[in-house]
Amino acid sequence: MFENILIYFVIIPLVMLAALGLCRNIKQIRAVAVVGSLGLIALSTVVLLQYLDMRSAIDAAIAAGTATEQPAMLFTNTWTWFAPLNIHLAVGVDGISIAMLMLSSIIVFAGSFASWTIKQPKEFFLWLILLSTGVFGFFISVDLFTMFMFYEVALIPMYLLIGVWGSGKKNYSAMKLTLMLMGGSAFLMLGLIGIYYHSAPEGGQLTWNLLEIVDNDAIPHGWQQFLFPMTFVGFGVLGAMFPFHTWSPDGHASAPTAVSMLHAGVLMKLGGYGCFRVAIYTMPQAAHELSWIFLILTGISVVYGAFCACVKTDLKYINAYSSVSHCGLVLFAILMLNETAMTGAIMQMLSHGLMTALFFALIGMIYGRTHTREITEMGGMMQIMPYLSVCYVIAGLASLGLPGLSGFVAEMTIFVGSFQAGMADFLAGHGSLRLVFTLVACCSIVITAVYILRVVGKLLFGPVHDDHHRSLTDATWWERVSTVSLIVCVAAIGCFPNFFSNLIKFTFDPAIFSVLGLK
Amino acid sequence: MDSVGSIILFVIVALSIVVFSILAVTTRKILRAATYLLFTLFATAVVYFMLDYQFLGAVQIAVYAGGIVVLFVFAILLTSHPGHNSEKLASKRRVLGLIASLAMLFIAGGSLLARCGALSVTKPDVATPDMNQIGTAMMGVGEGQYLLPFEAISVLLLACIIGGIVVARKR
Amino acid sequence: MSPVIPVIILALPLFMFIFLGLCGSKMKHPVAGFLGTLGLGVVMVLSYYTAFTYFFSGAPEFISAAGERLQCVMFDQTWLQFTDTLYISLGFFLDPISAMMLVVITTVSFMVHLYSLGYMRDHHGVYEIGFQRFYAFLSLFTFSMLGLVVATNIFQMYIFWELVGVSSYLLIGFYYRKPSAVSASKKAFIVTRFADLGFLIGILILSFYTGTFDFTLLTSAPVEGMSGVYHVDINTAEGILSTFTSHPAPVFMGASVLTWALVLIFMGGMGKSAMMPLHIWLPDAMEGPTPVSALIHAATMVVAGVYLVARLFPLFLMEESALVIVTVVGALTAFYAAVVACTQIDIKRVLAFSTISQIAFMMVALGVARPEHHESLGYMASMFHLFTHAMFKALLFLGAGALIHAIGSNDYTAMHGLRKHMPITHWTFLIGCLAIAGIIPFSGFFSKDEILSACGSYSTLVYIWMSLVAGLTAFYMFRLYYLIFWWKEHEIPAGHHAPHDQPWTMSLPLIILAAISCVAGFIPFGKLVSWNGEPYDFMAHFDWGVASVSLAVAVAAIALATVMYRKENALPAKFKNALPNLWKWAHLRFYWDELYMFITHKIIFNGVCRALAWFDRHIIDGTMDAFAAITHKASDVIKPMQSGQVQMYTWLYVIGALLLGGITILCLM
Amino acid sequence: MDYAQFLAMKQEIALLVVFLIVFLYDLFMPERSRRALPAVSAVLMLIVTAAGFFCDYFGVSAPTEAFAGMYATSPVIATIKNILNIGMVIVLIQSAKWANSEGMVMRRGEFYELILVTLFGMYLMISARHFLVFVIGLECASLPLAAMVAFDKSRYESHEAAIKYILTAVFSSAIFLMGLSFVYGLAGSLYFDNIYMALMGHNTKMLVVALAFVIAGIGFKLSLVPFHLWTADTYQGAPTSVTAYLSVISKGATAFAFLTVLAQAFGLFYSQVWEWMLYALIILTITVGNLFAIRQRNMKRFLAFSSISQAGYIMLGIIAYNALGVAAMMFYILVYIFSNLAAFGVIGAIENATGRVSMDDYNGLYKTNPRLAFTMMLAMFSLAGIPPFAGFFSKFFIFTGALQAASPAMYVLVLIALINTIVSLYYYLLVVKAMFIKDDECVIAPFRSACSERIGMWIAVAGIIFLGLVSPIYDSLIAIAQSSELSSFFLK
Amino acid sequence: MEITALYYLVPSLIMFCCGLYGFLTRRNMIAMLISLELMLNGVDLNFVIFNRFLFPGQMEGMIFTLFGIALAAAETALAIAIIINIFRWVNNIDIRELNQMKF
Repeated sequence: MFENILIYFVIIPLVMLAALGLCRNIKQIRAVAVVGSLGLIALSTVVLLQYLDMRSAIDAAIAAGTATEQPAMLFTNTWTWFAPLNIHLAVGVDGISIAMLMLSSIIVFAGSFASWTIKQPKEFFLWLILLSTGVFGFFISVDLFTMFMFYEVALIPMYLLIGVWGSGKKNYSAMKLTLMLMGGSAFLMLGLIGIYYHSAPEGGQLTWNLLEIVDNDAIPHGWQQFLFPMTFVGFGVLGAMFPFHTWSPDGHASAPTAVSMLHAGVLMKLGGYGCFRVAIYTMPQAAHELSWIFLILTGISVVYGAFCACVKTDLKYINAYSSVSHCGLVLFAILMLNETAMTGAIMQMLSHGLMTALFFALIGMIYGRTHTREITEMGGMMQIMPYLSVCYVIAGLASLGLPGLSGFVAEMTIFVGSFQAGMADFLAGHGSLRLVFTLVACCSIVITAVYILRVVGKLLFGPVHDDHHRSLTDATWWERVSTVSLIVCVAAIGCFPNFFSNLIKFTFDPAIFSVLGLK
Repeated sequence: MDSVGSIILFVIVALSIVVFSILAVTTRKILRAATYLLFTLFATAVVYFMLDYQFLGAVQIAVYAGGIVVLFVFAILLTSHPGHNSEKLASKRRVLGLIASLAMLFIAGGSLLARCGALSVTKPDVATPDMNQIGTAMMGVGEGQYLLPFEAISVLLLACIIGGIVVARKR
Repeated sequence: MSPVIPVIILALPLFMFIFLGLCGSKMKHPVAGFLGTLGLGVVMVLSYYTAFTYFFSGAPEFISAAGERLQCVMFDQTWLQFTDTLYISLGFFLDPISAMMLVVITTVSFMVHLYSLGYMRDHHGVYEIGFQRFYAFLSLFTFSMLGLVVATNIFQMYIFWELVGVSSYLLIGFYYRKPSAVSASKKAFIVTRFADLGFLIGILILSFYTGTFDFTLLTSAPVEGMSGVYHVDINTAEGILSTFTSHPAPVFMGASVLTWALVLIFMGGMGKSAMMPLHIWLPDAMEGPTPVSALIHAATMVVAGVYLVARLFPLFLMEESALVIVTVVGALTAFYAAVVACTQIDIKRVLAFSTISQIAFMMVALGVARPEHHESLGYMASMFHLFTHAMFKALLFLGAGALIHAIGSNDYTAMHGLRKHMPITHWTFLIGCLAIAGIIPFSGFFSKDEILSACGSYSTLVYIWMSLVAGLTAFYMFRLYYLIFWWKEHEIPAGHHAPHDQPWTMSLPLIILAAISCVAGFIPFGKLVSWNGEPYDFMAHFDWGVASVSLAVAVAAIALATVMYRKENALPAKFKNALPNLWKWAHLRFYWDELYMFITHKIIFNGVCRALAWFDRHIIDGTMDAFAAITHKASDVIKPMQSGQVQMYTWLYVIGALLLGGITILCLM
Repeated sequence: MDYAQFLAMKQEIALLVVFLIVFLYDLFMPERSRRALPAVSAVLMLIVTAAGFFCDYFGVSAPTEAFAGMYATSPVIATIKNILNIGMVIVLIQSAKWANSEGMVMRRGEFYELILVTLFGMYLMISARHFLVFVIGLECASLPLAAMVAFDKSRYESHEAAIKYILTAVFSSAIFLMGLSFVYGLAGSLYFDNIYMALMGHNTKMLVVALAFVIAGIGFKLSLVPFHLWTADTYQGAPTSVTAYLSVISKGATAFAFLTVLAQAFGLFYSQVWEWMLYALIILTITVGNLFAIRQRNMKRFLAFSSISQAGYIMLGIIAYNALGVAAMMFYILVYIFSNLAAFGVIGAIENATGRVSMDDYNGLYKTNPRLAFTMMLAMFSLAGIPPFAGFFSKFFIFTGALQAASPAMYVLVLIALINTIVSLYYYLLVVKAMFIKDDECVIAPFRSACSERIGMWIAVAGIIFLGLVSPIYDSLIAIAQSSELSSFFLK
Repeated sequence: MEITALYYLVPSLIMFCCGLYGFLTRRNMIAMLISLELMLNGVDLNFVIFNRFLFPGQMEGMIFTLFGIALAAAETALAIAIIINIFRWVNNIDIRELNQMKF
């Protein structure tokens, strides 16, 4: 079991949990959190490097004629769990999962630093690490059952994290968030079990393994029509798809810093990743036929979230609505069923994960000092806490798509891909829905600029609004570590997008596209 | 073709069952209710006799009429206050009770009527089990023999005795 | 030529930005300023070397044997691959206009760097807060602008297009403590962002049909025998036209798809170049430090739109209607801006409107350029005017900066009669005014004259219209000049120094730019820059008729200005009272800002955003909450079931059992 | 006369032996050693349980019948009895403190005797293949419970609960017997197998009515809506140990017996009649149970409604009507026993220490009694079906079993059930919220719970954590279910 | 005229329904128990009738009735014990006043 490197993504958090149990003071807790998350970063880096090596080795083998094709996933391994139901603990990664794993480990790292001085640290980190166990487990799983299990493992600690360490109307928000997300997973569970029962042709061995399901390609058409919406909505709720996004503003607003970071940065990605990996991967025909419904919904999400963000005055609300908009773009792009757009979607997940985590980290730090998140009650922060303000500007610029930062490359990939898909549809006489919504989604770049600059202008620039704020201090070293690690990643994606794009793109299973006749 | 006598007897018994049942549940005086219950039970025993189940009829009289009703009477005397022995019924409850019991009558009776073909049989002229057979059945383990229930109910009765004592005991 | 120098040209400013951005605050002010200036100086030298090599070395990759100037891709690195054919690369594209722009950008930028060393400190020598940041941003801007002009593909251009937008945002908002600066910077960014939306969609359309972003594949053909070397080829553009027309849906809403694409791309240009109706941000952008206005909002960034159209000129030639739109937009903007400029009080605003007007001139010149009229004289004229305008407008702005620095106010009402106190500023400013007014032999005369003759050969109407605008230009510039430097000087309050000329760091750039404005007109521009690379002998086409008319118009306008504003008199007031509404409308810029405020605030913000936010909180979220409320309500409704009454329990029990049976029976029947 | 047939009833006999030992121990031992009665009974039950697991009950490896088909046992039946035994052990352990408390000493022995007899009744219900045995088992499992509910003599609620319970119980048994008499009238026999054969071809209204009454009668014990109304009052009033016992053991046993009756006596009418009856009942049960649970403040009452809706989920295993469903149901019952007993363990500990049972009393519990709060939280999460706790697995498997049928109606049913899990999550989280998030002036002071209570909770917590993750448990259940005699009914 | 099973079933059913009515309406708990006895008695009668008329060859119904009587006795005894207990507490056996626990 332990020879597979991926399993350590679960083991490390579990070891961290055990170590936390032994901790006696805050220093030890911090040490556990930092060492553990560093370990996760190291692990994901090792996996990345090995992955690239293996891919190129297989490429070479193909060239030499000793191999025929690239496997869809590497590091695959399965261990039987519930044999009668054919449930396995099946792991495997492709470029997308690796990207997500790296994202998660970085955000966990940054989140640990962002919650340096949290009260009740032991419990806090306990839940936080349990949450990340779920996240990592989700990304390495290729078995629908374990995937779903980890998915829910990741959801529930949110309740306590928000409820105990949150602020504002935390009880309401925590409950709403938990219930809505679990509501999504109710649909999801139905969809997944349905997939299981149609995963093999008549008489074949039913399976939960994604790769086998895709290989079998046995889900009858009628069932796809039913199961696709179930799974897509199920994951879509976590992806903040309109109209199931309302947990997001309240939830984020009430959550403590690190939780907002992890939730917006990683958990919401579970939604997008799941939509792609489960809904579309296994049921491409239905995805093709029914995508219009969800295209409309996600297309609305994109602009709707952005418009709503324009009028909010609470920093977290603004960012939460902005997340609705950006995550809407992820789902939107996935539904384009076009390689470029999907690549863009994954990049957008990375990008949004990082920058929104950065945003929430900064908001948390500002809130920790000023004890307000109302932009109307703040102003001129640039004079008071220049470091945080500059980081905020950088995050804002990333969010509004400044070239050189991650948002731009992701959005542009999405727009180019969606436009191609839309025009192809349009010219083939399949209606102009994709095209129209691509253009609508493009408009978000303007609206995003509006709300980002509005915040930056009101919060950071201008005269100091409240003289009490003048005595506040700038970032501490741990806050700097947290933000710098995120900024570096944002810039790395923005400056060297091709590396990430290739990493992601390489692993798309061409089978999907050939089914759809799209490639 | 039944004899007129048996028809008359049946009518009387049936009527008394019906009438005393109704009286038992409508009378205001609780002691009277117990009395009417006794009459009903007697009438039921008569039915058992009519159906040639003498043993059953005897048990009915002995256990039910003799045992249970006496128990009731004791309980009534234990729990009743002088002059407090009549009760008033809320009309709403009565309507609800009537609805439920009429619905029960309608549905259960209807479902029986739906099988009226099979049920329209006269009493077959076969011998009913005598005491000997009953005794064997109670002690046997074969098909149609009831040793297991017999033993089981003994456990149940034991438990009920224990339970009854514990509950009724003052401390 | 090795690609090392181009790489350094791009990398050095970027490095300076990162270096100054990260370490600047730890440095002393002068060190940061000096490092920035030094870096830019090196870039300037390298750019000069590159441009000089391009134009004059005669190397085969730069000029063909027939004397045709070629386009050379110095390097091209894939940056982001979308599909097999569609990819963004970052490269360095050398052709006549990009070489010319290299010179313009680095020159003006260097002047501004130098100038700012003096400008960004007060009279006591104390540096502005954020001085280092200022230099970092200047470097960022220079990097972005250079990247923009040397883009090998339209997406690279878009990338740097965004970057200059952000640099502009940061620099306009440099005085971030001032709410007006903050809102101006926001406005600038959002308006241009809106335009960029059009640009982006245009790119998407174009790239979908053509399958490429590369300029070389859109407008040029490779030169045989050399890799990375191309020449402008109208056949390529025609091929693209036929790609568009042969697609199943060549027409969309009455215009061809190519027109749509080009117009949308031009929309991006309109935003950056402040063409009507997207011009509103530029006047406000004057909230930035004056050197920034000189660099970004006069000389370089705002001409990016012109540059964009010029870059895609062969494609624009394919669609007459697109060029007509360019012409019309340019002509209207030119006139509008000129009229408004006549009424402004803030000297930077006057210059800003003048900039809009002059850029519109360039747009018109491109719009009227046709190969059949003087070998597309307009194209060359536009580029020429871009060049000369950059120099004299930078000069004017820097001069204005010197004035503002001396007086501490932007209003000419606070100035008056400064010619004695500030002779260097006065003379250089005068040269700038003469140049922009088009007085021979200053540079503006030549470039404007070429534009007018290009208009003339295209259409008489445009010619007359643009001549009128040229006259207005001369009028408002000299109005400004007289109001600043003549009139009766103000009393100097006790304890204050009289205004005086600035230190050499500020004066030297003025003098250099003035010198260039004097002589630039004599550069044989047609030999260097033309739409298809073939040298063009301007003098052979020189139309003395046009030249003399324009000169006469300019002189007349100057004379009128002299009469009205030479010294304080009643004429302006009379004029104003004669046409009160016109004056008021012009002064308030024809209420464009109010219109925008109405649309953005009243309609979009209040009407859409607030409505949506309300909808979200109350309808969508309300629905979700309603689920919870309904559940609670349902719980209340069924509460009586659990009444505590055994008889009711059993009643329900019986009814339940009977219903269970009854309904099943009914269903079975 | 072959009295050796009694030897087929190994589990029952083992239980009766335990009963006898307890009885005699209580009768003849001096008062001081009688304090050890809880421990004695728990150890004895533990031995019985262990024997069940490790000795396979001396060979119940194949279906066996006795008394001419009146009684049956088989691996699946033996397993479900074992599962009940486990729960019983925990209940016995947890009840020790209460049983030895001041007011209970007088009735301590009777408590253990009665509880063992009720378990015996449940055994009979499960093993019965004749309705007479079934009825006796049913009564045996309900009547002594009424006495147990009334055990808390010092509390008025206990008596009210008892009278409500016994009146409803007797009433429901009357209805049940009415239905049974109809069945008898149709089939002429009370043997399940004979009924199954005799009813072939019949599909009369009488049968439907009879089935409705039978379902109502058993539904009473399972607390299916609308036959559930006694549940909350009784749970609230009864002593906590009895409530725990009622909510898990009684329910689990009845659920399985229900399946046996439906499959073996009325299996022919699955798709025509009782599938739809159960369909309606499940929806009602889950929904109404949840709706009432939302508004409860008393923890025991709260868990009563929670257990009502849990019963609905258990019924999904019956309506699935396949081996997966049976396995899932057994697993569900097992997990449910552990989760609910963990919750009742905490409630009992707190009640014994402070006498407080309101959810508001739990505010801020985590600050003072973190371990209790944690145990409670695990129980709540497990009941709500949150991974990685066992409840998640049991829910998932029971849905998987239900959906094997693949009929649209089943998908709708499962969807409704799933949506209800959200509601249930809401109220389970309310408890978590009270303990972890809320704060109060009069927080329950820190206290140390009795050793027995701690052992009980530790066992329950271990079960919550490991039952799901350790797959062989479920694997073996499914193997047993697939090989069981019930499987032959599913195929028909 | 012949007296068929159906005729016999009529009084038994009415007895059952009367018991039901009484159980649902009487306030006195003992009266409720009396009604319950009526119901159980009706059921017993049913068994016997079915046995005698339809399946005369065997005696399952009769035996069932026999056991049923025993069960009824046990139930009644226990119920009365509890009722007496209640009476000791509240000095009253009105079922409607036993509603402290509700909702």
